[in-house]
Amino acid sequence: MGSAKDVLRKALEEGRKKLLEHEAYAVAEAYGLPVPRYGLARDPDEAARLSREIGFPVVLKIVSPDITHKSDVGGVILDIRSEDDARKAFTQIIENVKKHAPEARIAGVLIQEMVPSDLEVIVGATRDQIFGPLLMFGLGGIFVEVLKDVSFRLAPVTPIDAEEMIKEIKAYRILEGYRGKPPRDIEALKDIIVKTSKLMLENPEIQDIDLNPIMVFEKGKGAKIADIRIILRSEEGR
Amino acid sequence: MGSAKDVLRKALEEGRKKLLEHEAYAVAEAYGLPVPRYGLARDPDEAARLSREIGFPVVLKIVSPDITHKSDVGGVILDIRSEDDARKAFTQIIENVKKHAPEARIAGVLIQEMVPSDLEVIVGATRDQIFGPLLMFGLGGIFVEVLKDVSFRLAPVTPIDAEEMIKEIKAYRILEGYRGKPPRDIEALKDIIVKTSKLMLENPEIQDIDLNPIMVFEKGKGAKIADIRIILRSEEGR
Amino acid sequence: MAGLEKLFYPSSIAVVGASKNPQKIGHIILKNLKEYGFKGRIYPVNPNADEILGLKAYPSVSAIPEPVDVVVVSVPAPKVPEVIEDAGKAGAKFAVIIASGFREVGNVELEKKVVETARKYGIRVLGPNVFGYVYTPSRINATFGPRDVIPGGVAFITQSGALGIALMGTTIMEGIGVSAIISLGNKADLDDADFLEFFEKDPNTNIVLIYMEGVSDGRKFVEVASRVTLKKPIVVIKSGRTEAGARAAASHTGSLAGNIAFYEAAFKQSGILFAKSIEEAFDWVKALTWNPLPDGDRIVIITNGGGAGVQASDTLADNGFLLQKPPQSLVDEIRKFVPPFASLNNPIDLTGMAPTEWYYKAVYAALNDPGVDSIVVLYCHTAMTHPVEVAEAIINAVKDAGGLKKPMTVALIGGIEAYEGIKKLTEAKIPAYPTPERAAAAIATVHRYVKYREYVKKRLSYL
Amino acid sequence: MAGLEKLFYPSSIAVVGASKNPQKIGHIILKNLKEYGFKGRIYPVNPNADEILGLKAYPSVSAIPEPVDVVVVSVPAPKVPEVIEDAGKAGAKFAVIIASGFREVGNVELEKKVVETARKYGIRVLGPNVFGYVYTPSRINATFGPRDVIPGGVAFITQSGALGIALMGTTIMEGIGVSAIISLGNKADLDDADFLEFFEKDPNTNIVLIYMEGVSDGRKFVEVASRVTLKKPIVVIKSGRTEAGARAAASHTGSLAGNIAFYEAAFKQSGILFAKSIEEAFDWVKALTWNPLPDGDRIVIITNGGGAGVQASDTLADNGFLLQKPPQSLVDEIRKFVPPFASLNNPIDLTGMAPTEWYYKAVYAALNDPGVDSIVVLYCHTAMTHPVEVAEAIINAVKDAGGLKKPMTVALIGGIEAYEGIKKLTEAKIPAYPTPERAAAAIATVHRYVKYREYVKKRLSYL
Ligand SMILES: CC(C)(COP(=O)(O)OP(=O)(O)OC[C@H]1O[C@@H](n2cnc3c(N)ncnc32)[C@H](O)[C@@H]1OP(=O)(O)O)[C@@H](O)C(=O)NCCC(=O)NCCS
Ligand SMILES: CC(C)(COP(=O)(O)OP(=O)(O)OC[C@H]1O[C@@H](n2cnc3c(N)ncnc32)[C@H](O)[C@@H]1OP(=O)(O)O)[C@@H](O)C(=O)NCCC(=O)NCCS
Ligand SMILES: [Ca+2]
Ligand SMILES: [Ca+2]
Repeated sequence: MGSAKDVLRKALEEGRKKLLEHEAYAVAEAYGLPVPRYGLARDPDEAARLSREIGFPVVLKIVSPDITHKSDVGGVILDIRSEDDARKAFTQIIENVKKHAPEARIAGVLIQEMVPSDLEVIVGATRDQIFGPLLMFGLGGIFVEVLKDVSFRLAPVTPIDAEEMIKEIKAYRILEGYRGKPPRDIEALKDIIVKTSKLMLENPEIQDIDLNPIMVFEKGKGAKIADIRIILRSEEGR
Repeated sequence: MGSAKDVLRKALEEGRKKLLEHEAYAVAEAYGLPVPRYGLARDPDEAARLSREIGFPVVLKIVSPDITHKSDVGGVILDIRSEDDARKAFTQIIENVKKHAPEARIAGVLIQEMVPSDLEVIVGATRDQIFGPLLMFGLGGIFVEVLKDVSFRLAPVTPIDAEEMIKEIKAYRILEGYRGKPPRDIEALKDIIVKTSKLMLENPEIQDIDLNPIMVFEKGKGAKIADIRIILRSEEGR
Repeated sequence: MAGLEKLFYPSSIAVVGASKNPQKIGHIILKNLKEYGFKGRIYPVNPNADEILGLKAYPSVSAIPEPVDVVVVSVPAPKVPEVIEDAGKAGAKFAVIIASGFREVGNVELEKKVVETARKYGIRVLGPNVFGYVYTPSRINATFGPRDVIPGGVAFITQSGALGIALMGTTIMEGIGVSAIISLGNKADLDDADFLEFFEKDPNTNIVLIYMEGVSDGRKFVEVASRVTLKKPIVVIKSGRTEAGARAAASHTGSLAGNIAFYEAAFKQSGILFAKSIEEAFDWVKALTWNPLPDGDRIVIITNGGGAGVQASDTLADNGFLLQKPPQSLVDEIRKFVPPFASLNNPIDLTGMAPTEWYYKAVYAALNDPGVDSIVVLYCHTAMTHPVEVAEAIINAVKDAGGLKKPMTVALIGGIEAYEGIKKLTEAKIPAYPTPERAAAAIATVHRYVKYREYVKKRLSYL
Repeated sequence: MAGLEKLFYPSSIAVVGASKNPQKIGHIILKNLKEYGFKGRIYPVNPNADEILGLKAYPSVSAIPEPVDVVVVSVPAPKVPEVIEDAGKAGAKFAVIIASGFREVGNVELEKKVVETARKYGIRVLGPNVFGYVYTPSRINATFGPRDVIPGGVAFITQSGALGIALMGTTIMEGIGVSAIISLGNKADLDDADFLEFFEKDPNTNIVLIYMEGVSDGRKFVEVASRVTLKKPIVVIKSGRTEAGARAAASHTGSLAGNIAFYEAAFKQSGILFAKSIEEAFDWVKALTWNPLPDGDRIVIITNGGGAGVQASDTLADNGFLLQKPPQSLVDEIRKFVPPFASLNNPIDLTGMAPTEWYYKAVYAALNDPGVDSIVVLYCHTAMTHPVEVAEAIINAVKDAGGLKKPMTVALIGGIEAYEGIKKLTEAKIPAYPTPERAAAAIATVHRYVKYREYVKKRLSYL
């Protein structure tokens, strides 16, 4: 947990409201959340080396405190399968970003294990004036965005709270599996929720956490976070 | 409508409970339902000719009164883009079927326009002892199969009934469109429902109709049936 | 198919199995018939008596000097076929068969025999296994239930016997006036659709309430019910609303447990108001039978307690109705007497200190304001006022405004005094309830009926 | 934080603003306090009088010869601070501030002043803007609502004034005995959590009912409520259940419209029974306060009408409870007297012809059968029996079985006689309702509480 506090302190000292992606992964990792293998590359060679260490395929994502929608500025390249391609992708990303967001400060390019596509879910956390830290769960994509099929629980979220909130969503039966698709690893999901709850409770500096998407594999094979955002509280006590 | 009656009569005379796929398309077409371009090929040359006339890409599907799950016996080949491939696919399908279902009687191979993938919905019809012919609607795949998110109306289903039953499903908002996906052609869907209702009412020989999936394109671009089943009533008045 | 006129406007009614023994059902039916005031001729039929309750008794229907329109049959099941045979020969038109012991206990043959015999003679059968029927315009109470049903506009059709006869008493206690009460029983011949056709045209009926276990011809039901909905609302309580309940119902009636989703579709397409409980159905019936229909959806809530106002707002939202700001004209009118901090955004909160007179003024103003389509009046019994006086103020406001020109429901929340106030409003035919949620749900249903009716009209125009 | 003992077990209560004028709230409060039988010392405080209602009056709290535990303040808002100052000097512990005109009308400063003055002297404040409070074990009725609240186990906490005071009357009419009634008003100091902590340990309270508009510290509420749930159920009516209602509520109370989904999460995690209407809440409270908890979920329905049985089955299914076949021992027992065709699969249908005695026998057998965890008794008023006699039969069966050893609810369906029967059962503290759905929903809630309690226990074991 010490490393989480360090990351948060650094960001606050630098006046940042948002953690950079690799910082967010570090904080999550410190709480035992299943993050993809990752590293921050500052040049094409480092990109190549990190991608070899992580193992192919990898994705490359721009890391900048000034960019929110990475894809919109050509800041994401998926499915890189060789060191050479990693070098090329690094260079391409820097070019794209310089073109579309010339003012953005660049911290580097995140090299991240490409999480295999599977059932997507979302786990979020926020801090409410009346209820304090709350966790949110829902299936990814249209289920949360369009159908608003989500459940909430107050932190601390215990394993049975996590189980209840997962079963509560209208689309729950999809997690149970169906013709051609075995059941998903609901235990791994519960674990993510419980740990995110702990992370929120122990770090009042954090205002919002967004784990979206989390890929959930079949029962016994776990789940893995594929993208992460952590927003910090502003001085005014937002 | 005369042609629909002819098709039905022929099937009943031959003692069949199920229409062959091209027959089902013919019946649907007679009622103005948006079917893909299709033709029945009895040899590889005919397959090539039909696929050229229909326009690439096409799909090829075995047509046999004895086969229900065409994919399971290797009886479906998708995305054929040339006459030569059409010939090869025809031969391949016949081989597959002869291997996996040697007893099956083969009427031919359906050459069908490959409907572009889009939002899938299901329109079904059945005959109930108390309520007579009924229409069913739902979004395709997991929405109907797993979440059982369906609506029903008794035939005759008028345009406003069709509108209501579409709006009634829990996942309706997906049809209205969302970030990155404009609204779907709900008018075309209503039209399919109304016409299927008419088809059921005017043909008491039919016990069930399954239009699954129907691809719904964006508003103004219509919808198209990609697969169809029509089951006839048995003598015992099932 | 002959109409039901002779059932509802008979010149004569015979009660077969009427008995001098006051414990017997036949006796109770005869007594109700006589005492409720049927003006036509009543014939007890019983070989064991010359006279029962002052009425000359006959040994058989055919012994009666004139053909009888309606024959109520209260003899045990095995004896019913011979009674029908005899009644048929005597030219009877309708047989109301009280006895149980037919298809509902597995005796399909006996029921078939009765129906065939009746058909031979052109007799229409109600039942068997019924508690009788009521038609207040003809002062007919041919049941063994409570005698003093209140005349009014509600036609109540019930497939359940014990529950139905108990609910006869509920209509009386709730002050709900009925035109008819029909016990359908086993529906061996006459069914819901037959009666709906009659009530569609019946000027004495302005709403139909059905306790339905199931129908056998769903298409016919939708067709007939749709026509009725164009003129008057239909409220249905569907027994076996869930799969578990449907299984229980099927074992109870011995009939097919139809797919509940199909019933719901049928209800939607015929514009039927589908009630999920007995209380809900009766609440709606009250609001629909005594109220006119609204011209629009501008519902205004008047309350003396913010909490009650929110409860009603929540309920309206559940029903798909969002409150709008009241018309400025109404706000200006009420601002003349309420404290300056009173919230008038809808709900209109007269505050807990509101005296009785403010209720009169607010209700009167709302009734007269053309920008208000319907009104929900909520009253919390506080020390300042008495519910009976508030009820009287509301009644006077309605009277002075020329009657209920727009729909209104009232909630009086409190103890025994509030209960007394509700009774007063009920006597004045203003729908009143003990909680804000029930009053709000009831007004919402009146609005919903208007939409359903428009829907059915539009739907039928396509056919 | 000092406890609330002196509020509930005071030696003395002063009523400031008590008046000889019977119209004034201060007078009504003094009268209720005296007549309801508070045994401690009661001090009217009013410079304009020497004596009110036979009690010696004082010009100020500090003029009273002893320190007073509770001071009820019924003077207009602007005068309240000086009264608190004086009470503080006199050593009072609690101030119950009746007056409105504080934060709820925008007067935040005045409310702050009152709280600061009270804090200076260590006085805890209830309110302002309340109708008072009740604690029946101490015979305290310090409200201007109805006097004759019935003593019993329900603690009713309400954030709504007018609605809350009206519901005081409802408890009386429904026969629901209360331990306490707390009007929270503006919650400037004491709030829901403070009272929950008291009621958690109060042996005189076996259930808490809350009418809640909102809370300010949701985490503390969940923490405290969870501990209460382990011992006794909490039923909450949440005003502003929908977005529209929440907006209305916020404008009414001037507070934050919290996210309703968060409230629902909080309720689930604290095992709270979340009622969607006032009627539902009171129905549940009755069933929970008079019943023991079930040992399992084998619910048995006993009815004399199939229709009523199906209505109850549907409602149980809605609540997540599916009926199982009754134990063979019970079936054998009942088969001894019912007709052979009677369906005993659950519901147990005694048939419409069932005499009163069969109800006694069936209920007695079910109470004694170890394979039955709870019972829903349904009765449709038919000509055969009288509801009051059936009520008495049920009461006798319970008595002869040694009391309500397992939870039971009853529905008596009918007219005025059924209403009388319900009153009889209520007097005997057997939860009774006019419809099968309400009886079924109430028993389901008793079962749900057991599950919720187990859940909270398990949840807390992780923390
Ligand atoms: C119909 C029913 C009430 C008859 O029961 P009952 O009155 O005890 O039957 P009885 O045999 O005594 O017959 C009634 C009278 O009719 C007389 N009777 C018998 N056969 C007769 C006939 N063919 N013609 C005329 N009278 C006849 C009997 O002599 C008797 O009169 P009495 O008392 O003067 O001797 C009973 O069989 C029954 O079905 N009960 C259940 C009804 C029910 O629940 N219906 C559904 C309600 S929802
Ligand atoms: C609190 C309230 C009831 C007082 O109204 P009121 O009784 O008309 O006020 P009055 O000014 O007459 O004061 C009451 C009595 O206290 C006396 N009084 C005034 N100041 C006093 C003081 N400092 N000490 C003692 N007595 C005092 C008055 O002289 C009067 O007595 P009297 O009739 O013998 O002359 C009123 O201001 C109010 O707020 N009403 C709304 C209450 C409410 O709705 N609460 C929420 C319920 S849910
Ligand atoms: Ca209030
Ligand atoms: Ca019945």
